[in-house]
Amino acid sequence: MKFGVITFPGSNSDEDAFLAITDVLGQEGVKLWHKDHDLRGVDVVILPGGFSYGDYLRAGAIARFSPIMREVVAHADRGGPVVGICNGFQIACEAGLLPGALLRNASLQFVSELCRVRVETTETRFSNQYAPGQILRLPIAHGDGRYTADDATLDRLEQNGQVVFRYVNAKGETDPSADPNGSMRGIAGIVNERGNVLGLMPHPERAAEAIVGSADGVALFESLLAQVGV
Amino acid sequence: MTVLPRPGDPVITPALVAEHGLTPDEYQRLVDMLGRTPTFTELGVVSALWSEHCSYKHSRPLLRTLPTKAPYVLQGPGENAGVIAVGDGLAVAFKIESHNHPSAVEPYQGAATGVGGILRDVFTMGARPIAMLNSLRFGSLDHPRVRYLFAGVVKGIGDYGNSVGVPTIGGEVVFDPAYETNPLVNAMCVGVMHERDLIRAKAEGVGNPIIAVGARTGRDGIHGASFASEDLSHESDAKRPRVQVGDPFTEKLLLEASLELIKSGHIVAIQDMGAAGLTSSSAEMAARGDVGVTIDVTKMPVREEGMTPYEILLSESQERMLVVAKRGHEAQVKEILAKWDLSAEVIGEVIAEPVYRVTEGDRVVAEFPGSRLVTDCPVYHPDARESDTIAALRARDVDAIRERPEERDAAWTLRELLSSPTIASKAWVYRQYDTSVRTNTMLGPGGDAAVLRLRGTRKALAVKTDCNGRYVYLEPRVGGRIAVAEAARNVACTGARPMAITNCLNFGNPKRPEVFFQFREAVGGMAEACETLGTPVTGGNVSLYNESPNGAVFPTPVIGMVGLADDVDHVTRATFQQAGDTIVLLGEPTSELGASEYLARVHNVTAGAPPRCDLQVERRLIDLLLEAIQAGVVSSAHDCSDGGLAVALAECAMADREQRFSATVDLSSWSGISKRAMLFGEAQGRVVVSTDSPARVERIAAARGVPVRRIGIVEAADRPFRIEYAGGQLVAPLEQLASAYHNAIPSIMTRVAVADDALAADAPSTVGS
Amino acid sequence: MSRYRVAVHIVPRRGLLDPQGKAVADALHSLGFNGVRDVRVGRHLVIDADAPEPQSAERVVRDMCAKLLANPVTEDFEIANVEQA
Amino acid sequence: MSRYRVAVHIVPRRGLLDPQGKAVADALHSLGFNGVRDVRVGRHLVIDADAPEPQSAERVVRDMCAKLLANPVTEDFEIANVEQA
Ligand SMILES: Nc1ncnc2c1ncn2[C@@H]1O[C@H](COP(=O)(O)OP(=O)(O)O)[C@@H](O)[C@H]1O
Ligand SMILES: [Mg+2]
Repeated sequence: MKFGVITFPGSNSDEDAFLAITDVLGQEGVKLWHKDHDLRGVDVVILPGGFSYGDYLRAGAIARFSPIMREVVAHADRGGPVVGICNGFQIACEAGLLPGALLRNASLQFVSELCRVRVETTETRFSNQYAPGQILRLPIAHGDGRYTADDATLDRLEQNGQVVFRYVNAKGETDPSADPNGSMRGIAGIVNERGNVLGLMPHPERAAEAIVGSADGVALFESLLAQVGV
Repeated sequence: MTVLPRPGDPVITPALVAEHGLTPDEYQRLVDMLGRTPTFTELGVVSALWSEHCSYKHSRPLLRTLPTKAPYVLQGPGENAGVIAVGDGLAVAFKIESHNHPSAVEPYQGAATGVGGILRDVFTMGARPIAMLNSLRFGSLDHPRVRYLFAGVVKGIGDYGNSVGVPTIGGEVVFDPAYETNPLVNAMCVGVMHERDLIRAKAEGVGNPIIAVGARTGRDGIHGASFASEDLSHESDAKRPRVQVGDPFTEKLLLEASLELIKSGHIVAIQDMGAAGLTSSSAEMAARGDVGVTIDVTKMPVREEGMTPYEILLSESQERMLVVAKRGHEAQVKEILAKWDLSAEVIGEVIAEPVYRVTEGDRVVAEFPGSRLVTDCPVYHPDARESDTIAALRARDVDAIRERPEERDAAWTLRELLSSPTIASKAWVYRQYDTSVRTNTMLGPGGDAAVLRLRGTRKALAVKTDCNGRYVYLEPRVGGRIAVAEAARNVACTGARPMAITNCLNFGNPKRPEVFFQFREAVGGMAEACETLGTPVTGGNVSLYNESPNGAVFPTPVIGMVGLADDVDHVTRATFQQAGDTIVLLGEPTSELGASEYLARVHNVTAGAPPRCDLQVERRLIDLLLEAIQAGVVSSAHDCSDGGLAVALAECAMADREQRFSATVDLSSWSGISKRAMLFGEAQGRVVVSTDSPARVERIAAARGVPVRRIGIVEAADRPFRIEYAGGQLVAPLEQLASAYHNAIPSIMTRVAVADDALAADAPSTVGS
Repeated sequence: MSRYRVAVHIVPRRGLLDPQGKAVADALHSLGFNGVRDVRVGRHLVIDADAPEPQSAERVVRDMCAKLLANPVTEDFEIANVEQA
Repeated sequence: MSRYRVAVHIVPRRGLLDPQGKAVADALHSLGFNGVRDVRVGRHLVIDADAPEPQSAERVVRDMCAKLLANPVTEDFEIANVEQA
């Protein structure tokens, strides 16, 4: 399967995503450049973490106007899978690929730690290799991760099973003190209505090998592979 | 060529010379060198290059006494960063630098631009930065201004490194009134590269173009280098325009573009425009290559209108580089920078004539005879004399200090130490640092050294900064030795062999004999330790004049140590790993109590002699540790430092929030040592190890001639933490110790600090808003 | 063409949590500013732009806000001032 | 006592680099807003506070700016507006 990782000016986890896909999963990786007008035939697009355009103004606000984003939106409209990780999640929201917005952490501090999230649904092409309710250890590292949307949107996300990951405590329960950034309803990751665009604040690509603390992110990418049956 | 004053330049007067920080003698040297009166522009250039920060005029002779050689050292002192070979065709570049004075005035930007500068020092060697560390000193957190400085510095370091995408994985923070108005902010960067990509900042090749790359030049930070060479005073506040604003976004682009440029083969040299900006970068590159250069300031891309040559030469605008390209390759250089949305402008060239010439269009505004600009700087050998006051403090009999009544319960004392901000968990700090980006972090902050795997090999790199300024204050030679030994011990605890160091020498005003004494002795102690431990010095930085109305800071020679583990399987944690393991102490307790954190925290006393440090013993300890770790018989290893054995044991038990254990320890077999020296004394050369094969650890230790003793058992976390000593015992619920340790800093920073936090949290030009 | 300086306010939508505003209010209280009831923190942008006349300068900046400067999900904007630069 | 709403602008000091303003200006250019010459990004604070009269509300807010809200090293502030809340 062919994964394309986009590099925006200021992306800093593009290499991490690329290596997780190629070195760890043994899949084909394609480095895509923000000025490109072509996705070069990739099956999955990854919008990586980092600080595109310095995150100046608002995280993800400027990157969404990059030339390549037009192709990404078209790819998503065709039903092609897109994974927005951290800054990529912010870009996806700004681009309207996902509902809501990611605001400054409630603590007003950048937060970096190995957090816990619970898999809320395995019925997505990004989570079918997890067990229902499975608790994952994934690194987070962000200053703007407070997921925010109006109540109607939140209700709709819940009803449609679009909430994929939620922050939980060591017991696996949602708990405001286990929500590292003040996200509404503890939301760490969502899919769009059609189920082909995933956005999440934690970094599955940084949790691809036990040697660096966790390999719990691997199954996210394996879920995509299972779908296509490569 | 004739050099004429520019219209509008101020007349050179003794007052103007003094304002530029030059002594009458230094000014006379300048006149002799030129054979005429300097222009205002020339005065500015020399004032920057001959500032302490750029010229090392008070420190150079002593720095020459440091050992710098080992077969694996590829680049020693004198370049942007030191470089060592680590096998498999890979090399590691690393360097530490101070940003103390800028951070005292503007903590957020001061610290952020410090990180930016040290990153550039590493990637201009051709290395990709893979880790940042920081070594910080502040006054007491009881003061709102100190909380403001602390919060701002940490946020500045975090925002910058996080944005560039380099994990910040280690460091130290110490709080002591000695740093009240003059905090220390030292940042270290570590990078990896293929040996073949190593490049040096040496201008070469007559006719080669000199290219300015990166951000435009503004009026910010003019005279930062001389600013760093003065005492901090109230007037410093009035010198505000000297602060610089960092832009990590541009830095990230510059980093990628520079690495691409170096690999491309289109350039011969590259250097950061750091302190004293264009002036020092161009003069140093020319001096290293022993060539002349000419630069036209009108070609320099500027941000503001009407900038004078003086301003352009001395600006410290951030995120800029100076490149010497191969002649005829200008277009390719510009193309690589354009890909990253950065500009590159040819501003001069390398010339055969041995001069350093600056023009403004056709007019020559400054001209110096070649490398004399760098080499003619005076060198000073100041007087050195120990302060009587400090000698008396050291001689004080600290054993005569009576215990406080609360101390009858040793658990009270232990909690008191665990909640001392200097000892307590620094998670409040490093939670704000991205530690996982680049996916190499095997051990992040929180243990002894941090460890990174070296991708594509079985090896791992361990890194740590260390210095106990109180030891150096009370006995500088011993303190200098301990700084190196402790850094080495920390690295060895993780399973890595200490390889080499960089250092940042933070001292007071060297013209004061008692300060220069500290400097000389501390450097001497460092040199001895580096020699014995086999860790050469590959570079560093000197920051003098760290003084304020209250006097000099503790002399603080911060050591940045790099070590190498041959196999990732040997990487060892500081905290206990399984209940039932035997706890073994390597090394021996002593009766020493002087200079301890215990005296400072519990009795508010800074006195006594610091513990002895026998470097041969340290060396054997390191060898033994590595042998035992490689033999696979060590579950965890943690060195004893601030707070002594009791604190080390408690940290082994509960420093890891996710995985806690308790311990039952018996120290009663040492009977000649007082309870507090036993528990809280800071005897050197000690490591707490947990193991499931104590007999094998004992055999290895005995063969190396290192004292070893089984002292206890690792227990489940629900058991009380217990230490028996001759004449009593310390018992505490583990939870109590954990909460003292983990909550100390957060509770201070949220309790009263909201005001300063809110401001610091929203520093100007907020990154990742 | 003349040059105009247009000032824009971009503020968090009312009803949304404004942790920054709250932190500042708390900070002000702890400094003894007890009269403070509420603080909101937004962005203040000053844009210098060439335009034939002030109305069109304002129109263009409105367009910038709609497209880029404000997030329609969480923020409101207002043109605070237009003047000759 | 009445309640006043005081608006404050806090802007990066002229001469200092404003990376955020520069990034926004570049983004506006690439969106085709070619008339843009310069952008500065600062903060807009709205403070509701009790005070006996508008002058004293303004005075108190100035004091807040000097003590907390603006960074004296890198920022300038101005009171943009005072009105009855
Ligand atoms: N400023 C900092 N930045 C990052 N990590 C830090 C900082 N200060 C302390 N740490 C980390 O906290 C742990 C304890 O530090 P320290 O008390 O200095 O250890 P030691 O006593 O072994 O020298 C180390 O892992 C260290 O790297
Ligand atoms: Mg240690």
